[in-house]
Amino acid sequence: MEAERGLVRKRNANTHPKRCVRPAQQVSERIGYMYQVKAKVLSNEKLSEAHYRIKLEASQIAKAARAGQFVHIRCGPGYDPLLRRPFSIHKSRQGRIDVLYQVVGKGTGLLSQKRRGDQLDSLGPLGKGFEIEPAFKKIFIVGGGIGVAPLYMVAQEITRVGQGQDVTVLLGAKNKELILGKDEFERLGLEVTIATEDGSTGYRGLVSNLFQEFILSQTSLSVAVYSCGPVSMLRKIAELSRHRGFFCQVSLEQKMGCGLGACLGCVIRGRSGYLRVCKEGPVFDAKEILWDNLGL
Amino acid sequence: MEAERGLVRKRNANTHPKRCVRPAQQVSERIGYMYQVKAKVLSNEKLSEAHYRIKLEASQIAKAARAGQFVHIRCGPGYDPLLRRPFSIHKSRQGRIDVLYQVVGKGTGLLSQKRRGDQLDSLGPLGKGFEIEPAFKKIFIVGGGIGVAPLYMVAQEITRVGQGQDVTVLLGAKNKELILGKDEFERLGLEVTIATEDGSTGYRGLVSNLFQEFILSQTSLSVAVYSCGPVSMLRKIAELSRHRGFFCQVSLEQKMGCGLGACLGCVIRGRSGYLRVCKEGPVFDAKEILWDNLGL
Amino acid sequence: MDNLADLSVSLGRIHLKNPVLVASGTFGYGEEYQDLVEAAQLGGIITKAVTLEPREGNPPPRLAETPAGLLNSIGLENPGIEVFLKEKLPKLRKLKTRIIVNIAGEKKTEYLDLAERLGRETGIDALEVNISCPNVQKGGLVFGTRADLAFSLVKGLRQATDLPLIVKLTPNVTDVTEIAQAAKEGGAEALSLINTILGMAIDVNTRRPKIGAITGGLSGPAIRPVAVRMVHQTFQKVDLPLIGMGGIACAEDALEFVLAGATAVAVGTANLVDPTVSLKIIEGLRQYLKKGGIHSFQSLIGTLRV
Amino acid sequence: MDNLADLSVSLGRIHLKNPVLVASGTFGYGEEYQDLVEAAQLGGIITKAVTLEPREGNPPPRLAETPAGLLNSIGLENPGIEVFLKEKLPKLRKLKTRIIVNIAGEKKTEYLDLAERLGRETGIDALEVNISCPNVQKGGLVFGTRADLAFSLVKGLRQATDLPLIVKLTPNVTDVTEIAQAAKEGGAEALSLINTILGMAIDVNTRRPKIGAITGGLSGPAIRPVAVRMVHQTFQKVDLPLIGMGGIACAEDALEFVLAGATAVAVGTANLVDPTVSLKIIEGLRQYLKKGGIHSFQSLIGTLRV
Ligand SMILES: Cc1cc2nc3c(=O)[nH]c(=O)nc-3n(C[C@H](O)[C@H](O)[C@H](O)COP(=O)(O)OP(=O)(O)OC[C@H]3O[C@@H](n4cnc5c(N)ncnc54)[C@H](O)[C@@H]3O)c2cc1C
Ligand SMILES: Cc1cc2nc3c(=O)[nH]c(=O)nc-3n(C[C@H](O)[C@H](O)[C@H](O)COP(=O)(O)OP(=O)(O)OC[C@H]3O[C@@H](n4cnc5c(N)ncnc54)[C@H](O)[C@@H]3O)c2cc1C
Ligand SMILES: Cc1cc2nc3c(=O)[nH]c(=O)nc-3n(C[C@H](O)[C@H](O)[C@H](O)COP(=O)(O)O)c2cc1C
Ligand SMILES: Cc1cc2nc3c(=O)[nH]c(=O)nc-3n(C[C@H](O)[C@H](O)[C@H](O)COP(=O)(O)O)c2cc1C
Ligand code: FES
Ligand code: FES
Repeated sequence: MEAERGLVRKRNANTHPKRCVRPAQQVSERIGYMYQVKAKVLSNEKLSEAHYRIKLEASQIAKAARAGQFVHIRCGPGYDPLLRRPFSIHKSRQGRIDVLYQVVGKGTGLLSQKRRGDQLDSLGPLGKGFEIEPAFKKIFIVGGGIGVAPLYMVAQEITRVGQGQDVTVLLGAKNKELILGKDEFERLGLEVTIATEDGSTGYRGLVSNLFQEFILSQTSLSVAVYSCGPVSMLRKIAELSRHRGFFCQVSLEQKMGCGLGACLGCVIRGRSGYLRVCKEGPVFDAKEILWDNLGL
Repeated sequence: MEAERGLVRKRNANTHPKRCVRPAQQVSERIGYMYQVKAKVLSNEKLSEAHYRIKLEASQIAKAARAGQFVHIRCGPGYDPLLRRPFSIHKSRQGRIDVLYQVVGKGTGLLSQKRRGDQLDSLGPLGKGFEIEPAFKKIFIVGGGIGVAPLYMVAQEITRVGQGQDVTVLLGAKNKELILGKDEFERLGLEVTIATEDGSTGYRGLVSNLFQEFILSQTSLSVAVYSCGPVSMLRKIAELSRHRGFFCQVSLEQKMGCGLGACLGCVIRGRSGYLRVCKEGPVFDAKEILWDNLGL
Repeated sequence: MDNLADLSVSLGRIHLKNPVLVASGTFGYGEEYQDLVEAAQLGGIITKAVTLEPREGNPPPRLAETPAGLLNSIGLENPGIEVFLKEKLPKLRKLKTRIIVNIAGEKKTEYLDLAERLGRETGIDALEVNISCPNVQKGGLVFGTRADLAFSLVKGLRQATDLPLIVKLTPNVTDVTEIAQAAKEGGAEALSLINTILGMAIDVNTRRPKIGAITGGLSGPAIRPVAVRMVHQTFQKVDLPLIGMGGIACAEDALEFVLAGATAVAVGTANLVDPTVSLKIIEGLRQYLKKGGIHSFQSLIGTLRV
Repeated sequence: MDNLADLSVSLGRIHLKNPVLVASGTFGYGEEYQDLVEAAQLGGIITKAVTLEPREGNPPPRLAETPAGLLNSIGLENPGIEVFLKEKLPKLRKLKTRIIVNIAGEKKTEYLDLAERLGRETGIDALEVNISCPNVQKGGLVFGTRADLAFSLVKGLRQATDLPLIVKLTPNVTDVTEIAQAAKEGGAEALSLINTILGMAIDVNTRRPKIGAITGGLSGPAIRPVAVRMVHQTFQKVDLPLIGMGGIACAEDALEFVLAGATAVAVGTANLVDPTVSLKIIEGLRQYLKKGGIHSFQSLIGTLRV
């Protein structure tokens, strides 16, 4: 792994010290600091028909990453596809990050062909992550499909900082084969309930409906909901949460350019105006979002 | 390997017979017939710092290929690079073809990353090859650098149809490490003389100068010269040959579009007007070429 | 042909069995691709430009690749109308598809002459009038960049021949709809858009242009967004059937043009990348109709939801 | 900086330590990239457009990728001149690089107002007058497509401020040199070309435009050949220093513009792809000079061999 910033510095080694180069310890302290690195692929594993897990060596990003943040990865060498692709950081530990991804087009197709030892130009960690508040008594983690990706770190953080809150993990997918990450949550000691659209395992139906059933019996007012998945699902979760007065955070997607707040390309509609998914998000308070007219 | 023509036929299997679909035996008889196939990569071996040999399963192309013809290969999946890349057919036998190539840019860079089992959309055999005339008493085969690629099949053809002509193979390169294909000619029972620019092996200097020395002592008037390499080299070979009245054929390059004569993009200047490298060439009678103003 | 989906369309008087044509200059006169593409499967062939006199074309190099694009400067190389009529047309006539002959010239009289002579022949379904080629030194392009000249040229042609006239527009203008409207008023039966965008590339090592003629025409996927936009604009303002082209390389690309308002499409540069791409696009359109439960292709035209 | 090669250039009164700028709208107001790019290493920063009133910009989606290109329709979202002066400019002033403020408006008076107010501030090296943004419903673009309007706007601005005026031209015209000449006559000190090319992309499944505002501006490597051609044409006809932009993503790309006649270059879309690309381009230019034994960058300008 070779940091761009290091590179840039080296080229100018014979000149006066550069402001953009900061000593390592300062860096790790700085919240919201981002890095551009050539991350080495450690493995790239096929998990299902459409899903992969790629492990990347990227120590600075791994160290700085917070639950809900993302990395912006250049998937190919040429100009087609041109832009980077954003992916939630699924896990980060000991100098490496994991990304869970679904192959849907050119960029993710190229990514799926990467092999151990390849290098990926990666920018991160980017964006505003989930606010993990240990104060809540009851926590729901609700993931739909590939939307489970950023939620593992939420669970991890809660089990780390929390005081034994009641945590419920609900995961949904089309069918049994497409359920992702169940084991990982369980290894954190959390109980996971599954919903599949075809009923091949667990609850038959949408995970948002499963969530609705779960909260029927919920009496506590101190409830936080962390969710990621398709917009239709998030919208439902957001509505149910608003109704019940839950604190609800959702991770949203939009076509992305720079990923760092400069191009104003990735906005969605919020109550206070347009919000940049890469900067004000990707995690938003569900109440801030104008669900009727998101602009996706 | 899956032939495009086969594909197209299948789609229309339920309709009247198509003119473009001909029974196999007719096909193999037809001179100049070309195929578009998904050629399977059998191996892709690095030969030197810059050179590779790729072996492709492409039975129809292999069967139809003549010395000096080329294949037009799509090196990447996207639109950057956009066009196919032309490569001489180095060898063809038993349903497969070999290509020798040098990595110089995007297309060849992508090609060098292909691995066994990958498929390459390949069009060929294309172009007009060398005219191998068994009537000549003395034959020179002169290759510079990667220009050796199309010459092996010339040697093969001569040893097959010839009546024990005297064949001299001259190969040039920058240095010893970059000499390609020597063994292959020797396995045909031919003697190979090497020229290197740095003198690291064989004659020190350009292969065109080596050729000049060889023909000094040449008394026969029945001489054919087959050559491929950098333009400056070919020009020299062509001039020397013209001077001595040798029959001289050279394989030329030009930026290529369709590869099959339709776009008129690949012309060079010939005495009789513009000549399409993909159709009238890539092998030309050296006398036909306007060397002063090729348009490369 | 699959009976489920009706791919046929009408471009004014020209009826096509399917909406996929091959664009001028990228498919020769139909011979070169015969090993791989059966012409009868295509909606039609638009020939390489024909001029009155033979033209040897521009000095090489004539091609330069750019990101997702191709610069070309063929310079209308062609054997001239005499040879075209004697050697090319008889072969074209035998192909069971529509034959659209692309004509180009430097002066108005050349266009009129060409139209008259081609009008006397059988086996030609329409003329595509290239008023937009950026690769000839004089003439040509200027007709395509000025509405008044375009109008008078097309009007003259309308009188010179009964053949359907398709006017091919250049994108190198401030407002393509203005030229489109002028062509319509002159008597065009359909419009082709777009021709190539004037471009240039430089070899920074030799410091010379990568194209012998210095500038060339940019085509290929790179220009598709510009072409789709121009089809959309023209569809909204000018009531003529449109042939959309510019960077089409798959069925989805073709559909972008159709939704934007094109009645038919032409595949150009993509033929050089994949000679059988036009057949794949026809098949892809068929699949799209099938998947969407759409019975007639014609019903898709201009159905962009804005 | 490496002392061997002198990369400095002069754009009229504006002296740059090196010829690499970052293009308007792709580098914010300089803050966003600060973790990765030290502004002091750049030739200068051209800010995101500033308008008189705050603008919320166009409805999303605002971006769509196309082959080697990007369609955008940000719609000049910006906080307006008040906030710019209060919050953005103080930070920009501290960066040790040239600051060029891009201004845009719908009416002439808006441009004049902006110029006057910015002219009273310190720390601004020049104004880049965006008469070419295709993403605003009214105004804006029209100045860039008509020579008479461009002339009168620039002339007015010339009287409103002493700041050097760089006029940014649109490629969406028949003859860019005509507008260039008008801008010069109005008093422009340099020209930027090109802005984005108007384009469009359609999602064939939803049948809706991929951009919320229907059309957007095409940028990125796809448009480079068009941009290089326009710089070449303008360099030959109009005697003003040029800032070349459009698809620059590496040093070779930048050099194409310089050989074609650009004094400086601006990197736009490539910043989104690789935030440190501008620094790599500066380094690449240095290498090119070194390799070629060229001592001054300035001596390269317009040295295309035709
Ligand atoms: C903050 C963020 C985090 C994400 N995290 C993950 C993740 O952890 N795992 C994962 O698999 N995916 C994630 N995505 C979605 C992922 O970025 C897209 O699937 C990917 O960019 C598609 O690229 P492609 O080239 O394969 O598809 P394309 O060929 O570009 O398009 C294929 C389809 O994907 C959609 N798409 C393309 N780009 C984006 C984009 N930037 N955002 C949303 N949709 C897009 C297109 O509309 C189209 O329908 C995330 C997106 C965002 C914005
Ligand atoms: C008939 C023919 C047969 C050939 N046979 C062989 C062969 O057997 N082995 C081999 O290694 N090479 C061969 N070449 C050359 C080979 O086609 C080019 O090296 C290749 O196309 C470069 O592609 P690229 O994308 O790697 O380079 P690019 O990135 O496109 O360009 C890199 C350099 O290569 C040059 N180049 C690009 N395309 C061509 C082209 N079509 N023809 C000539 N030069 C080009 C460019 O000018 C540039 O200097 C042949 C060329 C022709 C025309
Ligand atoms: C090599 C080449 C030759 C062309 N020759 C002609 C021509 O003779 N007449 C013409 O009207 N257009 C000609 N064109 C333009 C194409 O017909 C088409 O309008 C343009 O290339 C855009 O479509 P594309 O992007 O699919 O190629 C030519 C294009 C190319 C690439
Ligand atoms: C996201 C985005 C926003 C832009 N915003 C502006 C702007 O506010 N003002 C302006 O003059 N140009 C704007 N541009 C145009 C660029 O400055 C540049 O002229 C154009 O993109 C071509 O260069 P490129 O291909 O390197 O991006 C914008 C371009 C992009 C991609
Ligand atoms: S992607 Fe550029 S601002 Fe969000
Ligand atoms: S490459 Fe098209 S004619 Fe030769």
